Amino acid sequence: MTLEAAASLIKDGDKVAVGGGLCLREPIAMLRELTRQGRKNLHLCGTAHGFDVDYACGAGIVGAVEETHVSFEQDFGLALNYRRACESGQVRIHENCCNTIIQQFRAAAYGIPFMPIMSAKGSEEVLLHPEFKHIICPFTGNDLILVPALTPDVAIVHAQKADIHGNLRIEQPYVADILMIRAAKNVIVTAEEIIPEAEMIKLGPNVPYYEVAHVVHVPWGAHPTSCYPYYAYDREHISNYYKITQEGADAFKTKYLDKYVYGVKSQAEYIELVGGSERQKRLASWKNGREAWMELYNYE
Amino acid sequence: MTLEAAASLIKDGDKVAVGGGLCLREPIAMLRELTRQGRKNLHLCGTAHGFDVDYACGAGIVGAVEETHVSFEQDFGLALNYRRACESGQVRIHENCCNTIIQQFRAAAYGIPFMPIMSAKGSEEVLLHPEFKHIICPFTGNDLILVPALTPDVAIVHAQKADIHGNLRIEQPYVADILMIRAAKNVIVTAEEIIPEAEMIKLGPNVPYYEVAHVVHVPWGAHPTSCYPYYAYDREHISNYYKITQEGADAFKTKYLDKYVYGVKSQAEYIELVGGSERQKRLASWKNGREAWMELYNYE
Amino acid sequence: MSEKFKVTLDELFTYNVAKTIEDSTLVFHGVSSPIPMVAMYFAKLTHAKDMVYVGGVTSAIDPNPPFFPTTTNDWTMMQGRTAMITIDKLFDMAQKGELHRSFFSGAQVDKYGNQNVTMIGRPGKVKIKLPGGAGGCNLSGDCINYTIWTTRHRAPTKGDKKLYTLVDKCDFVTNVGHVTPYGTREQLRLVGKGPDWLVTELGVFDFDPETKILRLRYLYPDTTVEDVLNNTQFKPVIHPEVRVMDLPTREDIELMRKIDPLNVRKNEFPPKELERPFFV
Amino acid sequence: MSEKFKVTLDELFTYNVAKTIEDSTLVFHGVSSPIPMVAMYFAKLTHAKDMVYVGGVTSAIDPNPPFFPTTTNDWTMMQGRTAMITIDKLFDMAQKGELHRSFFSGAQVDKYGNQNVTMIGRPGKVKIKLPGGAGGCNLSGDCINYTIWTTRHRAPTKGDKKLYTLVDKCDFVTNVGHVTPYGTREQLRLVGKGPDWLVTELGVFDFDPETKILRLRYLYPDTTVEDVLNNTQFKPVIHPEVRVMDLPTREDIELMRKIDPLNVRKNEFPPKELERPFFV
Repeated sequence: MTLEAAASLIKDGDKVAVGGGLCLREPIAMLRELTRQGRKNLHLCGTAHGFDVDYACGAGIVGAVEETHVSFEQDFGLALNYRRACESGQVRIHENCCNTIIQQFRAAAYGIPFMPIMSAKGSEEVLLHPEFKHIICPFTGNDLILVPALTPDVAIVHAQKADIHGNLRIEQPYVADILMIRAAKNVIVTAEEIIPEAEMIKLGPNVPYYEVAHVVHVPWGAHPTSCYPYYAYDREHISNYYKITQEGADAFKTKYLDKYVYGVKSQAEYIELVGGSERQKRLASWKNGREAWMELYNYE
Repeated sequence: MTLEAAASLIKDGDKVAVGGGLCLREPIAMLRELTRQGRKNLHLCGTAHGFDVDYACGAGIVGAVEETHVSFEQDFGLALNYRRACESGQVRIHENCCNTIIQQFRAAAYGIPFMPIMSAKGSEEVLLHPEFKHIICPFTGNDLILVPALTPDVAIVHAQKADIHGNLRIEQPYVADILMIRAAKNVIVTAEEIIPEAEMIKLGPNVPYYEVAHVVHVPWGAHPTSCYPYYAYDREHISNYYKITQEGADAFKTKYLDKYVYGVKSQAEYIELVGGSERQKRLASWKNGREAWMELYNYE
Repeated sequence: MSEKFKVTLDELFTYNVAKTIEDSTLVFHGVSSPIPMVAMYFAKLTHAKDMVYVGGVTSAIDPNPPFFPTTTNDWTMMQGRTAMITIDKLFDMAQKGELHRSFFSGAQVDKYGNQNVTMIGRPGKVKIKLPGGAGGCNLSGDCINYTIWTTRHRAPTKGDKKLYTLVDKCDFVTNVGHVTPYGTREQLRLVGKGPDWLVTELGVFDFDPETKILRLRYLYPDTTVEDVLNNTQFKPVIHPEVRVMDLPTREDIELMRKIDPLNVRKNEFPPKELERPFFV
Repeated sequence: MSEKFKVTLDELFTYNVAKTIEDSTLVFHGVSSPIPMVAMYFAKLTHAKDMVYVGGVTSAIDPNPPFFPTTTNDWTMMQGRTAMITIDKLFDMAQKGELHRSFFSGAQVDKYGNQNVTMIGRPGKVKIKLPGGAGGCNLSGDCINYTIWTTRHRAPTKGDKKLYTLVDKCDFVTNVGHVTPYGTREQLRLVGKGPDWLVTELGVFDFDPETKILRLRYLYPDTTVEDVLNNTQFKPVIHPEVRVMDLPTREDIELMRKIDPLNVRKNEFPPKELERPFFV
């Protein structure tokens, strides 16, 4: 299946669980394709994220965000596209907390209507979730919050390895990906590598084929976030991206979207645009030892 | 730590989660040691079991059974020591169902008072569990059974490999062991092999050291159940055992307990008694291919 | 091939169980299940090649067992697998409505398909402690459909009474059929739709859509409606087109013998039943 | 060594955070946490060798990171580990009461230790959308104790008013301190006992056992009680024995610089603060 065809299965308004987290293994090629296809009003959900959600907010494809954190951490700071989208009201804020949303994914994965949690009491995050219920625990008498199953319409995940049947080998950290896959109605995977079934079986898939609806081969599908062992995160690209977001929404459109998204027709073109084989070699150089690895975080 | 010292940490009346299941990786050496120490009234819990529970009922160390199934499957049939203990009232019957008890272990492992389940409604197994509660689900209006956290006082597990810090490498099938370990207050592991920490780290432990209180090196600690890849299950020993149980409780004491439990002072002596290195070689012969493996199930 | 080929009851029986499995479904068997073990692998190799085959208690996905062992929790059942899952995940899948079929048996099966694997007698007055249902109590509620099998339909006479397996009412309901002591499946809002087939050594049943009572569909070449009625405590519905079952081919049987060289499928039968002669 | 050894604020600060970690405890840091990252590994290598070190968002157990990266979800944080767990399991451990310490910050921290990482403004009237608490809302309830840190205690003046980080009342409570808008921790029956330390660039606080209000315990060599009061919107309790903090040794600082060659710990500070001269 092509990336175009896979992306076309995601509909305006869908609740989309986004794999990876922060700087790691985010399905960015899929988000770019959704942008080119003009998708609108996606409801993103997941744990602690960064580039993906900020990008998608800047690209205008998002209507609601139910993540637990969106930033470039202390490396660059606040996620500016995300901020603008939240502050303008373009994006509805359903901020969640990591364990809460994990329990909501668990409930969906387990086929039960809710999970009870011990925390979140006292926090105002519950104000952003009128769907939560309280009960008095019939066993302990404690006040408990019941958080409902969160069933994404689709989970989009970038995996290191897949075979053509959909067996996946995702490397640690899994973040919430394996859980999201079990929770979602539909699972679309971009994979860095497609390997023969026999090799997959030898490695031992951690997601079995019948849980995955579609697999697309997309090398560098997580760039500019990392997809170890293939590539570290592209701090130079992200630094440039961040500077553009500092210039405002219009600059983001003309300097980033027009160039890196609308300006390319394929993943191969994108790879060339962001530096081609030279860049690929550089981001794989973390394997050459501590100094080389540090250098990738130290380019400025 | 010695097996004697480890077993002495388990108290009369303790709720004990027993690892492995049916014919596989059951902590039998630990149960023999508990017998020698005269432990009484243990409350065993777990999923589908066989030799272990039947043995422990015959040895008189059990007061209640909260397993989901106890038998020798179609190989030999009903577990006769277990039957006698249940039918005489010596053992209280808290029979459970696999998903129910898994959810109860999950609740304990997750630190929550209960889990909701969708099933068990309509079954009379709930009559054996007055501790279960019903609620009307505030999300769906469905009648749900809430099953409380089941927190074993101790989990006893036989692992393939451990290091001295308590990192474990348990091979598939895990049965409920990894979950029980997370649910229990205290975890005592007998290990087929103690390996150096560096080797364990290379393999990747699936239970980290801080979850395990005590590790004891007990080769053939699961015999006569299997502990692959070291040994298949000892069908000949179990066949002999089964014939003795058919003769009644007294025969079981004189012909089995006096010989294999009270009559040996150490695991080394036990191994000699059940056939020594010849037997060890035979039960390892499953590795020699299909014919050799079949032979182990076909000795009669 | 015009020569007659002799087959045994266990083979016809296992074939009947295999035929309850549809292609492209996700299927699991539990403990103490030699016949479902063989039937599932047989189905996967014949008419249900796209079945997701959860190889029993080890929860291996699509194994190719070198032979079937006398227990369900053995490394043989993990050989040649595609992937491993864990049992907790298997139960999640069932609870989520993703497990299409499983297989349950019972010392008693009642007219609505409830099964007793817990005790003859009642709590506090246990006459015979049975092994227990393992996952059956949950899975009989959760999996979309399931096949019941028993090799002990034929009711022996003890003194002046017959000891039925197919009883009007179970002493104790472990696994739930269509109408339970606490209501119908619909009233209970269970996830699954309940048992749809019962295979015995005397016949093959489905359920009457109206009454939800077991309905005789197929006979063996050597059994009659009367045999069935004589060995059943309740009065089953008789399908208007009840007939002898479709028989396997010689190739089917040769395949079955090849995949089950230890003949574990025969372990479930009283020896006398295995003497019944059949030819295909 | 009698010569004076120059150290910087980030080093004293990180040392203070490290000292809140007791030996033989299980400790985790979340996202956006350069200082806790360095402090935890420093503690593990010095006074807390038997600490179970959950290496941040990757959930590696006892890693030996070759250096600290500028993000918490990087393979550097998995190097040299003993084992891996998954984040859902980490949260289970917390909910079960097994996580002894974590570290949280906030754009606002109020007198009871509540923190705001969600928004300046209120739902529907968001002035500044902050990044969100990640696991903080849950973990601040569940983990036994936690350390709050902020490098922005010093309140800048904007027009005629001061912009406080240590506020009387948070605009929005994300992570829970001792007294929340919905009651005390005891009333809410939370699993954990709440924050026990706050480290800022002006001082180190614990909580007054009676009032549960932040209590100044230690000053930096260059700060005074007045500095603290001038930069705090509420009136903190002043410990009767408030004094200058214990300083690290030269060896401590050399170790810290060695394990953090990219100086990620400095990223959290306004550049001017890093010019404050300290000597040990």
